[in-house]
Amino acid sequence: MSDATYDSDVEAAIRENHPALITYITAGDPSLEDTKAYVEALDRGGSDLIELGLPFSEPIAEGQTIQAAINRALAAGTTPDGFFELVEDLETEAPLLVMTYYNMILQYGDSEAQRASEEATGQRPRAKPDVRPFVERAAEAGLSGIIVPDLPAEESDPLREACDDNGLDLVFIIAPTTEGERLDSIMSQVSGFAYVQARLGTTGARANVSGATHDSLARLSEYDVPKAVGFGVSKGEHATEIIEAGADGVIVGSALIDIISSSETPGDAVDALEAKAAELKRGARRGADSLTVDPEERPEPEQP
Amino acid sequence: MSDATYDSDVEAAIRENHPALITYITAGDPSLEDTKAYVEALDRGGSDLIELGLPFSEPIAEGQTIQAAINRALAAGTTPDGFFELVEDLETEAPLLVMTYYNMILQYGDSEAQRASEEATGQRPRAKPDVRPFVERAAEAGLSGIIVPDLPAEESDPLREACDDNGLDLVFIIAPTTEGERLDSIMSQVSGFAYVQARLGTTGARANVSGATHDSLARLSEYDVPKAVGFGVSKGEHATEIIEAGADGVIVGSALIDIISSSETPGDAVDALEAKAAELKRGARRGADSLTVDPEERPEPEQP
Amino acid sequence: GSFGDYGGQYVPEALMPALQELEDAYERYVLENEDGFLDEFRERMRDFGGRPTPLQRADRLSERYDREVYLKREDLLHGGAHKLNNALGQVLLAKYMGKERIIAETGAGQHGTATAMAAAHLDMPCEIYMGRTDVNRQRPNVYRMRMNGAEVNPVEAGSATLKEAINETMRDWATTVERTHYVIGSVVGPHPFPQMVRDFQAVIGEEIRDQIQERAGRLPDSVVACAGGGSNTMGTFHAFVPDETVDLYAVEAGGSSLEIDEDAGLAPNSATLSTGTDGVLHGAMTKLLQGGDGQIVESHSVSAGLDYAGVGPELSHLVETGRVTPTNVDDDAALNGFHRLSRLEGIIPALESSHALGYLEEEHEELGDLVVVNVSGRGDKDLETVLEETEKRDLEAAPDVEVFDQ
Amino acid sequence: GSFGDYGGQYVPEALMPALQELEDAYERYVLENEDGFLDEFRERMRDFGGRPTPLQRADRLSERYDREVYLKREDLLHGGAHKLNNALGQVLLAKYMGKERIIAETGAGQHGTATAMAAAHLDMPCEIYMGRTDVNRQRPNVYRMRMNGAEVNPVEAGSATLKEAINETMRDWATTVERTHYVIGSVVGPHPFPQMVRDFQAVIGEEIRDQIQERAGRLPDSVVACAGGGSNTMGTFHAFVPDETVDLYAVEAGGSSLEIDEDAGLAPNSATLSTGTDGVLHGAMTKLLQGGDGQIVESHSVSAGLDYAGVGPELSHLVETGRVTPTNVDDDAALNGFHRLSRLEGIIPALESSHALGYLEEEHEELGDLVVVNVSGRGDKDLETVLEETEKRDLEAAPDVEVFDQ
Repeated sequence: MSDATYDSDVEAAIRENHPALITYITAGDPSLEDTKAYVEALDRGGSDLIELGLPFSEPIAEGQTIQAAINRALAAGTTPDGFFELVEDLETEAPLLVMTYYNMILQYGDSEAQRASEEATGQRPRAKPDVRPFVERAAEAGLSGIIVPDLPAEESDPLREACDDNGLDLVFIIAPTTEGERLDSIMSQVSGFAYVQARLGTTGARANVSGATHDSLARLSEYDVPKAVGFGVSKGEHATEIIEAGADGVIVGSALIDIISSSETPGDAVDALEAKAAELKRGARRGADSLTVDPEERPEPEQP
Repeated sequence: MSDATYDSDVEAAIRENHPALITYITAGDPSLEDTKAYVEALDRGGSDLIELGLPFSEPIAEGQTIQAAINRALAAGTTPDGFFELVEDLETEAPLLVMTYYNMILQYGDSEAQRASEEATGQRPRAKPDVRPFVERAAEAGLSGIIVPDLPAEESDPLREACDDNGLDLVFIIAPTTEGERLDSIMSQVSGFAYVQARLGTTGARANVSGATHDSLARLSEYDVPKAVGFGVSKGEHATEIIEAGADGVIVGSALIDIISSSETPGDAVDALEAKAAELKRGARRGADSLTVDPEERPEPEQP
Repeated sequence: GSFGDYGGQYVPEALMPALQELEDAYERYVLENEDGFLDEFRERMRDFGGRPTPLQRADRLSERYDREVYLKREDLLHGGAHKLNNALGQVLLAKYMGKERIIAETGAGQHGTATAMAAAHLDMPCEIYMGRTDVNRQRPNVYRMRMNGAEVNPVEAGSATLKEAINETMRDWATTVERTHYVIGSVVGPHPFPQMVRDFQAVIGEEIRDQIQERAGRLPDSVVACAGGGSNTMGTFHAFVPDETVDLYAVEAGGSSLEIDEDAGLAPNSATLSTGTDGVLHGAMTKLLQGGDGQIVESHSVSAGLDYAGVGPELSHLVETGRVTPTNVDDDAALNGFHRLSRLEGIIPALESSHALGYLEEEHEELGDLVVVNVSGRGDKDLETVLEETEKRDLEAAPDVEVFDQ
Repeated sequence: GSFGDYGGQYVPEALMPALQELEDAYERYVLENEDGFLDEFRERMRDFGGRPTPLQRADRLSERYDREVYLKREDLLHGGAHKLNNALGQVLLAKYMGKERIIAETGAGQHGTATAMAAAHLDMPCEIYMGRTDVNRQRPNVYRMRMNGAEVNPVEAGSATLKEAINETMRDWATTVERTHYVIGSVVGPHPFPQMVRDFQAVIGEEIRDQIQERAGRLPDSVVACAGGGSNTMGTFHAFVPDETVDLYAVEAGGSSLEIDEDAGLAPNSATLSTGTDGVLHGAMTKLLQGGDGQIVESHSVSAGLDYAGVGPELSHLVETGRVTPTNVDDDAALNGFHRLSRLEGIIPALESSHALGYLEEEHEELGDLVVVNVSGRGDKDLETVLEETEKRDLEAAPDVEVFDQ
């Protein structure tokens, strides 16, 4: 759709595949091996970006669906190291992002080995946490960006600097309550894309698209950054509606977790995930098409 | 033993049958009919005075034995009217006393009939209690005296006056804690006999005679009134010891209740009660005899 | 030793010297503050007990009844009820008297726990008599007494409830009277107990009197307190008795009916002041629930703390002379009062106190513009009872408790 | 918004505007007393809550430890613990902010009951989230909340305890943030909660400071308080932080061991200040009980109220700077502390507070001549737990409870 080139793989993936499909699953649910197959299925199905959740024990921003997935992944023994090995193993067209909570980023590198050495020397573990080991390892593993649901812009300086230094995007979330100066400030820092939260509340598949989505996209229309909408998107027709409303992409997570948790075999889940991704991508394209063909919905063309 | 005549049947019964046996059972335990047979057995066995308990629902001065007897009598429907009818029916050599709590005396005559008439006239029952109806009915039924365990001398004026007017003795209890002026005052009002409480505590059969008994009798020796000792007396040998210590009579209750409650048939109880009374009377006589024959125990005879 | 026709000392002779000794100690220490007894008592009630308790304007009740309603917060006293005022006073007095040991009876356990607390605080050995039936159904209170180091002696006789516990405590006292003080739990029993317990509790009304004048600038039009034995009642009223403009309402437990079933020996209420007749029980002449023959009937109320067939002789006298108005509300009204205060004011009252609140609901129009209600205790102890009793009824003020359905 | 390296606002973007709104309201109403907020708060805490609470000399503990020991009696506050200071403050603030609805999470139920009480008192609709497991094992507290008119929403997810209740409350708040205030129950969470809750609780230490000077003529040598999340701790310490001569001891739950079992994700203690490492949990940077990877481990203490893997960021800071000494005692010492205070002083303390008393027993020689211990709450709620746990152990201070043997 565009010939421009982008510094960011993430932004490129959205701009170049417009309207973009962004999919999310939790790594390690029910095992890292299965996750590998699922991610590849989502990639085949047409995902343009894939978010991989690194599970944290206190996922305060998640709905019950993703919380349950996280609990299954933790019960299966998923660790950051295992996560990064999975990422290194994956070969997808879609760039990969990691979605995790801030404490997981802070603690990475405060490894057993390091602590053991401190204990051996009789020191109390220093444990002043640092984000850099995580970011460096993420870059090394081939990730393109990071999303941290409990890290608002005000607290993000250390992580943003580390991401900048390592060529990763730090994706910010824009909530329906994000307004005024804060909105300006966050939009001016957008890296990769703006993750537009479709409604108040937490993640989770919903039956319809919130009115807040339309309001948010209208509010954001003046900002020239890629906007992808998540929270509650579960069907092709939602994707259509959201793209029609002006989004550059849709983000789907809980609906995919539902497929994983309800499939009888991993093979079934692989097929169903691929089909779902294809359905969502088609839905998104219909939305883009309707913008092109429906004169009423189309912005007034500028006079040449 | 003496040729003197006495105003009081009760005092006469003690003085003339010295050393006297005073027995107690609860009327209506297990029925008024049985009580009649038991009283007659006690009379035959050698009782010189018989106390009949009119049961009250809150017998705060009783031990568990008599409390249980009272509960049985109440469960059997024993009423003051039934009690007085029993007394009228009884023909014993021994004078009879009623032992009951003050509220039973106060309420008698506040009859259903009286209350019904008050209710019919729309008045709230006056219900200012009065001791006289009870005392008059007691006299009419042939009782010789009244013992009220929850009526100390300080509160006894109304009842004593009514008793005086109706020729009944109001028997006072002397406790181990009764001393000094109060002792003087009470001893000066003794009517019938002084009921000497053998020990602190409540009624109930005990295995031996309390040291407090000896102390009390020594303390009371200067008063020229008949003294009978109760609380804890259960065997002939107790009776012996108490009479030896200077008492004019012994009072036995709980030991007789035990016989009633443990007998398999009322007939068994009748025989056992008669035998027990006889044992106690013999014991008392042995005590009196030892005073007569044992020079060491005998008071110095006055020089003629 | 008497209040008009009421009061007196109807006890076994063996106890009379102890009562005289107590009377003497009461006069010296309590009435004359000998050895600074009263100062120490007040200081301990402040530091240990939490006095003064607040007088709180009840905002939502005031709005509901369109008049100024104030609550005296005895529920905030240590132990959760006014009971400690008396228990601490008596245990301290026993200490001044050189007694070595404290005994008390308890029914539902409120007086027992207050006495055990006071005895622990003052380092006095303490034994509590409690019916076996009550022991088994009031376990938390038994635990509390044991935690405070008191012995709890279960009484197995008869129905194994309060009545037997009283008898058994009397037996203990009659046996050990020389070195033991019996802490009677209300303004009942032989003189000097009714007067002495009233004096220990009178701090409630004294505080109210000061607090309401500070808050409202004048004395209240009426003061409402629940009445069982009557210790919170007399404690609340005493300071106001001379104030002829202040109406005093004693709210008794109307239970399920005011009629006595004499054949069964049962009163399905505890409305002694409202319906009782004069007689002698537990040492005093007072109003009683009794049959025509003089047998005491069993009272019954949803509130164990009001469930007593007698009442303090001074209250009988104040009712007889017209100074105190005896009233009552039934179990339903009390339960609604419980729920109403909990929901509207965020205070869970004792079921005893809930009777006073039930009366406020029913008769608020008669109570004038400025009303004080004594919240004699907190209701945590009553939760199970309230739930059970609420389930059986259709109460307008009750919440659903469907949360356990799963 | 931070205390040295600790504190901050680590929350989802959707909540940030609400936190800024709260920060603004906190500054205006709480710090600057706009519209007389603070005056109303103090008046309600006096009349409804029962402040000031006493500072009591513990006669027998003073004798036992051969120094002056004073107890701050937060157990006498309405609801039975210091919790109301904060709950009432926040609900009142929510009212001033024009919020229409209150939510809170609760574990054992103490914060939930305090919030429900405050909401009833101030006529605010209130919903409490509570794990299904906790609902079923803390029924009395659920009843109390229902009686106060609060909805109790059982949370079925996961282990159905505090952690899931927090998640569910966050979800509610994230959805309804515009009209809802989330009453966080301790000095934890994102700014301004740690500072605001501390300010609401600081009355504890302010009263102690005045009371001890009046009673002893000087400041104490040491002040001891238990620490879970840390609201009673900070409330007690705050007024003394500038007083360099006053040693401050935060006593954590040592549980059964101080070692973390990382494979099981379990810490058999809740000694966060003593053994934790820095990280971010529930909105703030603070000390945490966590595994090397950053997963939060499950804490465990015999006292449910201390059982939390985090701690207030200000406490982390005060420990880091050396102003507060972090200490801990194990379950046995806490249980003995519970029994000792009950038996010697007639005060049944909360199991939380019993940790402070356990520390007093173990280390009294280090505490100087004049010691204040905060009794943060009463222990009625803990009776069943204490009995169960006491039966398993051989505790020197425990009484027999053989009374039920029949």
